[in-house]
Amino acid sequence: MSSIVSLPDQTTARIPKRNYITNENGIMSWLLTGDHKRIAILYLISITFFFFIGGALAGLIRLELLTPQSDLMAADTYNKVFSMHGIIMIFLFLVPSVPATLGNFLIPIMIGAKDLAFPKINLLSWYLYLAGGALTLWAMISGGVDTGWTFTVPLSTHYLNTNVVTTGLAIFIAGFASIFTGLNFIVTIHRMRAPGMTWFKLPLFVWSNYAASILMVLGTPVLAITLVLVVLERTIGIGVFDPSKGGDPILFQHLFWFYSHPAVYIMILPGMGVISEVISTFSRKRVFGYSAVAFSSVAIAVFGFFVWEHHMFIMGVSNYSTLVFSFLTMLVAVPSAIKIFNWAFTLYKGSITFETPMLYAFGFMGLFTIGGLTGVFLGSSGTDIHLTETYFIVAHFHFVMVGGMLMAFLAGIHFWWPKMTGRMYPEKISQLAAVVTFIGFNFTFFPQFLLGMLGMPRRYAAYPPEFQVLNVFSTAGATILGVGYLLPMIYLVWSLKYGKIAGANPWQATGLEWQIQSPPLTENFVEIPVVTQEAYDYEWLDRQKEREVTQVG
Amino acid sequence: MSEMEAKHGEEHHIVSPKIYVLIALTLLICTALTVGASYLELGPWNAVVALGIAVFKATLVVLFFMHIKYSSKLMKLTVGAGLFTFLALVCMSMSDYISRAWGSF
Amino acid sequence: MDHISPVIWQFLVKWLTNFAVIPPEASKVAPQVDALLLFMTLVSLVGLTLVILLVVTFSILYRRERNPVATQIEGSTLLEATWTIIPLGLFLVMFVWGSVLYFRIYTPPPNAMQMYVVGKQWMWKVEHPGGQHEINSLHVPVNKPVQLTLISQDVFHSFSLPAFRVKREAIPGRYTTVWFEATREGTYHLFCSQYCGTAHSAMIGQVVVMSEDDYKKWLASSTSGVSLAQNGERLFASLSCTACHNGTPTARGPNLAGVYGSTLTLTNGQKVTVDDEYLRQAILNPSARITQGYAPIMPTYQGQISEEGLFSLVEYIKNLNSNYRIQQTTTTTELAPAATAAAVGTKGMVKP
Amino acid sequence: MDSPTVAVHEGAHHEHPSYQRHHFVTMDQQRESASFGMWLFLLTEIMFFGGMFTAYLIYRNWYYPAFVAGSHTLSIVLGTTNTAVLITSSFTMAMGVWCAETRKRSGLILSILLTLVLGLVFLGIKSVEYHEKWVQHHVPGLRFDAMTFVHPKAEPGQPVEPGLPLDMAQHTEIYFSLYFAMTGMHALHMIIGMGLLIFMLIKAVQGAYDEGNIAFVENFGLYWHFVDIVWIFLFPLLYLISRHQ
Ligand code: HEA
Ligand code: HEA
Ligand code: HEC
Ligand code: CUA
Ligand SMILES: [Cu+2]
Repeated sequence: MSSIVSLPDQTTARIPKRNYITNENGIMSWLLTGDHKRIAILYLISITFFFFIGGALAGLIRLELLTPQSDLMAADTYNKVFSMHGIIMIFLFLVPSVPATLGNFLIPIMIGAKDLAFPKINLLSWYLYLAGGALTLWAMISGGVDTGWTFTVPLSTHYLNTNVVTTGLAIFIAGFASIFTGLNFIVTIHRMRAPGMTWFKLPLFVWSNYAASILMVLGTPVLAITLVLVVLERTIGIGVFDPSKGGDPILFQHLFWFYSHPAVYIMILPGMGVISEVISTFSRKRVFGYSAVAFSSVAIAVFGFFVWEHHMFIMGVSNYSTLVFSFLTMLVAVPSAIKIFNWAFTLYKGSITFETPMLYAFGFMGLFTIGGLTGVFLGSSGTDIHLTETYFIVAHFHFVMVGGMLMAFLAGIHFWWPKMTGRMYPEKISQLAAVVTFIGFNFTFFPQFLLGMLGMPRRYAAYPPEFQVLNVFSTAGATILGVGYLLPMIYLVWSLKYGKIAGANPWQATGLEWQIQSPPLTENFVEIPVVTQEAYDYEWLDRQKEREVTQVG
Repeated sequence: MSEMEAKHGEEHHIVSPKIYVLIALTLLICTALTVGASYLELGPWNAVVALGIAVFKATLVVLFFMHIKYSSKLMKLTVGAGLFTFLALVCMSMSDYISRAWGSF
Repeated sequence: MDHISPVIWQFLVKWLTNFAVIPPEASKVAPQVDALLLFMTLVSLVGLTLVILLVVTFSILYRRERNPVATQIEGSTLLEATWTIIPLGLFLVMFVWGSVLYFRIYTPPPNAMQMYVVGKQWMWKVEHPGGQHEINSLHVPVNKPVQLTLISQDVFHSFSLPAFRVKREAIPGRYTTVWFEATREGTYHLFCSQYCGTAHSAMIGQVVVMSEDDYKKWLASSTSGVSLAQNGERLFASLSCTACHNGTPTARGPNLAGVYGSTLTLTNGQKVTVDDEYLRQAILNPSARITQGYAPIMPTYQGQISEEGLFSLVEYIKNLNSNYRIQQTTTTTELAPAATAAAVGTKGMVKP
Repeated sequence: MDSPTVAVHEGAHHEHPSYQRHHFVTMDQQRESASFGMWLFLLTEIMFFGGMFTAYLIYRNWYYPAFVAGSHTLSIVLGTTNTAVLITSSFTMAMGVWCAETRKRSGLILSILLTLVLGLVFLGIKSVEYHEKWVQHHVPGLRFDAMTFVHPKAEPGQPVEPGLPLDMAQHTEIYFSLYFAMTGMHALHMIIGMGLLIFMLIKAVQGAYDEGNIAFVENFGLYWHFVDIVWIFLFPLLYLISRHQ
């Protein structure tokens, strides 16, 4: 198979002496850095840490579900395990995954800026994240929490004696990390674009992160105040959500999902940005329907605010508002379809190669389509009654979050690895990992659709024996999946030392980030670029290369 | 930056203290009005009047104290976006509460 | 097949013999839901196949070996419109179809049998109008619409009957309703599907669908002798509701006979239809909605009546079509000075 | 805190003030970024309070009499005074920004001082009100007694309020929960603001805002005005519910 990789001559190539990694030494230079690239690396390390904790908890879940009885652990332990799994995976892994690592690293470079608008706030965001993470771990170690990731009242406020308050505060703090990231991105994208970098020359990665940032800034505070009210309810009993004092527990659901539905788009949008970049690069073609893809990101962000009640269809909300929210859910599903088809048509008349990021991107397209379409099953209120609170939902959100976003994250990590570290990852084994992940994933989560259809409720430590076979499949798949995730961990670390030297633009991609050295300088650009080319302008790139050749020759 | 270029030369607007005094006085008068209005019997209109005055006061503060009147379109849009999302939260939640009493078909 | 380990072999056999993708269709609405599910699955399969076909075909046709140089294309408004409108159209069909089902499932027919369900950590308690109680099981006759009125005593629970394709959350502080009409005799799963704490996964039971006759027999064999309405009547007297609600023109409280299902005008001019939830609120939070022409003097019974007791009262008031018996009670005790208190005394304290 | 970088763009532009951060090309860009960032932060604040306003709206509709009775226990005099105090402090803050813009150091110091004092007055009055609630057993969760609304005590000089039925009286707890949550959050914002004011005062005395590096003053001004706006809504919503009855 041919490839587009063009590496410098390995015998003479050197990693540039001066870059953001070597610029300063010592642990303090990292811990007190204002450099968006270093903060991105800090974030990358921390979210990976939390991903593996969450993953180990997932392993425990799957092991327990191997048999119908709750034999590996008691029911309340199981409850703590899946609660922590959900909390860690969502708030400490997936929400910051692409934006805080890749977005942090790339957005300033992609728009031709030297840094994010507020470097100190960026660093503060990481510390807040760490504080939130540490508190979460503390809550887990000192007895755990068994609310589920949704903190449902009055269960969480009056009927549990676990660390709800600690966890609530942890998420509150981590939420502000996310707010500050989003705030920083919005200001940067509005105010710091290089001369000539108009909105419609921005890479789609920037568009989608911009859309996600809007959600972070406007959605997260509502979660924050909701958690504050839960904590007050639990500590002093203020009664706002307490039915025995006249409060309305459904109100909690409204407020919680007002954030948590947009949050699912916070989780997917940046991933969609990655896919745009990857598909364009490896088919050497500009993204089909650039503006449609860009606007669909914004449409998802805006409409994402109006559909939250689809998580509450059976909770005794008014039938008429169900009608409205179900309708809006259908509307919000359309922009995703637009994106999928535009990516598919980007391949048309391209010149396609199949490096690892591209494989992950293909995985994304297939799995996200399944996950998204099953979301429509849930959005249609009549079928939601049967499917809600079953493994169908579990399968739905793992397809979009793991099959979608995690795949996109891995695609992005591989794609920009040479830029971040200056070295290539090993291609063959990483392709293997991508395939293993894909297979393991389907094995793990496809059976869960069937389980859900059959009616197996979620959050069950024990289940009727007739569901066992499918659960065994799922657990078996999870083992494969675990291997698929461990592999990149190993070879990426390996490549830090032994990987081939990548050079500035191993993929011959068009983005501004590929026109500077890898790893980049601390100030990114020696001279602020003046942008004249469109995004994904491969002809411009070719001319550029020709010019270099003639100049050197 | 691209937007910056165009309005580079444009001086940062300094609002004169006279306007501040005027606004502050208006705000104080409005406060007196709203307290006064609350002693009148207006039925459901009491809430409307109180909120109307509050909105008016807030608008004054945003426009003048916070300089939005003299700021770029982007800033105006930002304020609008905040208001919009706030209203979305309130109205869409209320849509459930109000229609609950309607019963079913 | 000896080389396959016996455990795995057993498994496969078990799975293949029991393979199903959908639980039994045991209610009237189940086939309707399944039809929509099937439609959605087909549409999804078509959509998914389309996406996969596009990706795979293009990957083969335009791989680098075959097509070394890409042709740059801007986009196509026509195509954009196509894949905006077609999915939107399909999704809207699903929306309309789904909503019709939703309203069907959550709008009980007028002639439905009434059953009351209390959810508590971690069991379901079902009360039949005839006074039969059951825990973690639900007996229903076949081919008869059954309406459930649900409430939770503590946290959210969810009454889930996969074989009937219906589910409804039992929430604290408020009644919710759902109905179904079982069409096939048999025993099916009953789950609590909303996470409700430690023993959430143990809050399961079964729904037993029986023939008309069997059901009658079952009712007869498990009756406690006092129907829900009778219990309600006792409560009504012992809580001295009779003191105000006796239907006489001079009574301090409104006439409750036939009030269920009627439309009342409140003091603020609002009109409300009296349903189960209204009755419940009228007893617990009487001053929230005051009927026109009356003073807000009714005391609250918050904390004095259990959820089961409330169900009894509701059932009693629902079936109350004359005040004859109430007036009987009050007139026979007219002689005693503290009329109602005495009534309670003579009848013996009924535990709510 | 930023790692030192080579000033690559030296000479490309005209004179750069010393306080321009390396990653901004022009001073205008830096200033606009800062105020835009501040505005975005204020949006998050809107939504933060938005959650409570939603709760307020719903419960006010449900338990209107309880909300009326609850609001009647608040002192209009104190509330109005506080509103006036806060508006005035907003005015002095606006003047402070103006002084900073026109580089009048002593004016700035005076404005900050006045704002600080007015803020303190506000919090003082607020704590008097809180104390009164504590004494009257109107603090939800901690010290609450619904019976005070069933048999209200006659206030000197005021007509006796009719008592509420017990069930409605119990719901005044929700009113007070929201009262404390909202005014408490507001007061917390004030306290944070006072801390920043003191910080700014010290800086101003040191002359930090004399050379036009006033982004901090401007942005703090925005924050302070926002806190004022929140109160502009809290006052009628909490104090002035049907005072006429
Ligand atoms: C990344 C996260 C993510 C994403 C992107 C989505 C996307 C969507 N989700 Fe999902 N969802 C979750 C994460 C996510 N969800 C989580 C975590 C939960 C559970 C929370 C909990 O309870 O714990 C959940 C729950 C959930 C529910 C609540 C179920 C319930 O509790 O009863 C609903 C209901 O409407 C729903 C709907 C949707 C829809 C309509 C989309 C749409 O945006 C999907 C749009 C995409 C497509 C539609 C695919 C592309 C389409 C095509 C390629 C077209 C195909 C062609 C033809 C049709 C011709 N989701
Ligand atoms: C980003 C989000 C995310 C991610 C990545 C995952 C990843 C996985 N999740 Fe999870 N999941 C959630 C978000 C996520 N999940 C949420 C929000 C819930 C709902 C919680 C709630 O109900 O409150 C949930 C719930 C949930 C359930 C349902 C529990 C229940 O309702 O009872 C299950 C069951 O199978 C499950 C499984 C898995 C598996 C097998 C993976 C795998 O993809 C993980 C694979 C990764 C690894 C395995 C780690 C790498 C390997 C090692 C560290 C080596 C050690 C490995 C072993 C010991 C096996 N998850
Ligand atoms: C002190 C007198 C009094 C007692 C005791 C009393 N009620 Fe009432 N009840 C009233 C009055 C007055 C109303 C009408 C005003 C209102 O809606 O609150 C009323 C209204 C109702 C209503 C609403 C129907 C309607 O027409 O508005 C129901 C149902 C009801 N009561 C049931 C009960 C039950 C059950 C009990 C005993 C557990 C009871 N009441 C005890 C005085 C009383
Ligand atoms: Cu009850 Cu789960
Ligand atoms: Cu959602």
